Amino acid sequence: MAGFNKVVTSYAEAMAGLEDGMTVIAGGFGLCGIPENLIAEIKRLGAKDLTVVSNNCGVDGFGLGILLEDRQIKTMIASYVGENALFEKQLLDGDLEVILTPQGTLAEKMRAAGAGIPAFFTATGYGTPIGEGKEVREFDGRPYILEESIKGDFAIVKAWKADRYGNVVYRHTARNFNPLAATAGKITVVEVEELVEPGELDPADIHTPGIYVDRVIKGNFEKRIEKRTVRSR
Amino acid sequence: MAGFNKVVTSYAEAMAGLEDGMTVIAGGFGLCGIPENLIAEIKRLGAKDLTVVSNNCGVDGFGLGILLEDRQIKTMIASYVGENALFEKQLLDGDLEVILTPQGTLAEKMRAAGAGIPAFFTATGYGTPIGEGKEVREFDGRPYILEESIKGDFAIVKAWKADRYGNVVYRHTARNFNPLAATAGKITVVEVEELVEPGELDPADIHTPGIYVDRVIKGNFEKRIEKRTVRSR
Amino acid sequence: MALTREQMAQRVAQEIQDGSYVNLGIGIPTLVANYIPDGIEVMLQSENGLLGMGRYPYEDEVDADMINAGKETVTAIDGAAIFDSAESFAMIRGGHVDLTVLGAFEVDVNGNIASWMIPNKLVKGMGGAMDLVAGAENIICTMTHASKHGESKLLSQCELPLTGAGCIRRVLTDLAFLEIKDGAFHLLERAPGVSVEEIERLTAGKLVVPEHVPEMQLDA
Amino acid sequence: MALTREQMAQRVAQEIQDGSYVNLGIGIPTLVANYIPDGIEVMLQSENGLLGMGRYPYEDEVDADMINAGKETVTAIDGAAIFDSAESFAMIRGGHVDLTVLGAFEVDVNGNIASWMIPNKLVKGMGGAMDLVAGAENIICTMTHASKHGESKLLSQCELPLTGAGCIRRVLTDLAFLEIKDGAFHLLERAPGVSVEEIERLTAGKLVVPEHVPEMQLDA
Repeated sequence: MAGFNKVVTSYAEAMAGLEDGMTVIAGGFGLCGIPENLIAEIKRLGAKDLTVVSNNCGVDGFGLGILLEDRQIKTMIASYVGENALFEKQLLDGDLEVILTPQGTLAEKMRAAGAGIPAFFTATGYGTPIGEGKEVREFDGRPYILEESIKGDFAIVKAWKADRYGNVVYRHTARNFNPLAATAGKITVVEVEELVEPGELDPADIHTPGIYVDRVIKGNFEKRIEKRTVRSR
Repeated sequence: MAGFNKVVTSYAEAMAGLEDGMTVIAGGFGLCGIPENLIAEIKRLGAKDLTVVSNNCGVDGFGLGILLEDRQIKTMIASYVGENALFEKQLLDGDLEVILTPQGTLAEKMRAAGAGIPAFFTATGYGTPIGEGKEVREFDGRPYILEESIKGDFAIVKAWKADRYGNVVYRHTARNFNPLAATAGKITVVEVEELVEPGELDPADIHTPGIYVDRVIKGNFEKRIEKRTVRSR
Repeated sequence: MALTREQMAQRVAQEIQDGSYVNLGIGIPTLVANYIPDGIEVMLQSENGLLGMGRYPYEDEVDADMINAGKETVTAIDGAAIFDSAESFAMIRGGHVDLTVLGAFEVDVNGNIASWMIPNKLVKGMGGAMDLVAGAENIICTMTHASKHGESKLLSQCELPLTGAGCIRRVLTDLAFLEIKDGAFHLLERAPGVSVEEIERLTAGKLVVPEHVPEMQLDA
Repeated sequence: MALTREQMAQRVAQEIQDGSYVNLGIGIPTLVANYIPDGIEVMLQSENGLLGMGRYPYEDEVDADMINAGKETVTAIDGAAIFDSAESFAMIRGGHVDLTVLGAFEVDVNGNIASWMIPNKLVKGMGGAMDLVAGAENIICTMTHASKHGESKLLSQCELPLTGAGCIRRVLTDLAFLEIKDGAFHLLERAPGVSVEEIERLTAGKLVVPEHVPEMQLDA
């Protein structure tokens, strides 16, 4: 490694080391803030039997949805899959294992993995199918269930700006799961809209410090909008 | 309540409701970023038998150290108390109960309290006196101990700027424990150097969103420096 | 007459208190934002990471990076804060949101709610709903009182997989406003023109009816 | 001759790899920053919430809000990040820091370390040390080999309350550089002019000595 220069210039380099059977954690919420080119590279590489961890699974033909087309995903860990017909079909046909996980629990599982916390208690899901088979314990008279962290072999992240040290900022609500995913990858790859020089980002407002980031690549993004709601003047 | 105006104009209002025996969580690291005027108000109010949760306990005559003078603190939960002679004396004399807690565990206990997580596993302290009497569990072959969250009746916080909604930013490393304390109080009081209008702080760079904050007060600060280290030109 | 979706939103909005943080679910709850009374300041939390959600954007303001939890393009008010999903659910799970309004398939007399799955038929996932019902002290559930076929959705015991156990206290349907306590639905108000008898007929769980059941007051 | 504190820092600095994130404890470890070899980029993590700690400030740069974990006034480099204590220890506990250098009262052949408390005598607290030793994969412990009275601090079993169990792999003393493995101290290097016999005499725990023990290479 040449000091802290984490910038790579090809998507092949960005995803180098991805193998069949790995776990990939992806940032994004719906189609907002998804690492669209890193996902496309996974499709190009053709890695199979992946476990993918992401709040959603994209839509038919875009985002993580494209990994369903060649059945690259074996197990999907997500909170919401409502916008994806191919997903629903593979699930109902039994071609895809799906572990539905409450959104807050999913976010916390990623954060916990990055923070060296192997498990935590939450009230979320107690008394529901999500709590079945999990340890229940009362604190202050209220029941909680034990949830374990999720670590990824890769984390794929979409951000706005990064410097070569891997310091990252996100834009608006495209932040969502991205900073959490970034902490949870053995190899964390961030694709950004803009590269800046170290010192250009205010130290107080770095959303993901470079210590979590292994590779940075500048990409071009379609940024598809899922539901264009407007008001007229 | 008049909408979201959380600004109060006197320290008496800021600390209204503090009672003997309560738990107070305080931000700050050493003397950096401590809510010095809120601490002074606690001294003025004379509340006794307090449990105080803070990384340090100030120094003799400044910061939380002044609450030792009239023995207002019954129990201190802290990670480091090395800079305080009166503290060490009260501890060795048995006048003060001290629960030493590893710094990272302390920070996480505050964060967990604010985040609805009653307990979490950490490797920190396993095999040491800190782990004694705590549940041990292995994850992936490594032992961890179970630590519970700490909630405060009050959280007292020092920040740089706030708007009337209670959105807060901190300055440099005066951030430290403050954002965590802010989430963990039943009543969270923030004293700031500057009040700004809503919209002046960039939404992407709010360090503590107003939802955690109950009262905001503008103060004047001494900001004492513990170890002035300089280099010469 | 049963309430329209807009009227349901209008009635829920009356429950919102000045200076409160509110999370509005997808569907009818989203409409509630349009009926917040004048003079009341409310901060809307959107669980994808936005506190202080504003109106929909004008055409030239639309930004793919600025959406709400329903994936709709939105704006932020002055004084908004944007954060990551872990922080967002720290707020929710930690009990910092004052009011949550969300839809359901079924609720029951013990405050259980089912809203995320119909076995072998519909699997969309729970999204943030399980965290919201576990974290909020104060939840209003909005739903139609019965299915199109006249089957009650207010039950003795939920039949579908639960979203949360024992967490719902208030239900607004198109026919009535009810409180859940002591193992029963307590009828608080009825929709204008809807009779107590109709509500009784369409409520499968135990219903407690006081002597006088006022009609809801809605603006024309 | 036993190493000076400065020489100890110098030797530790040789272990630092290009592009690594390093946390330096109070005392001798802090001095390590002065000896990082040219051409090597290191990012110093200070557990009070600073990644990219820089030099001490000039007099007119001193800022009460800009300190390190030793409570000293410092500066930040270009490309630094500042964050809260939970985030800081997420980095540490999560194993993202590449190297931790910290002092100790005692270490033993099983990699146990005691550094925070002497019962009935000294109670300063563990600060971040317990998290650091639990979180880092790679720790170098710096300490004097023995007390002023000649009592070894490299033991068969720590006698003081532990900071961490089984976590220390490398120890640099004023006399030697040692690796801990298989229940013994393995002598890697000796300080210039210090004999193997002296090290053996002052090491209470099991010591493995290879045939050839090189002297440390230090700049003059």
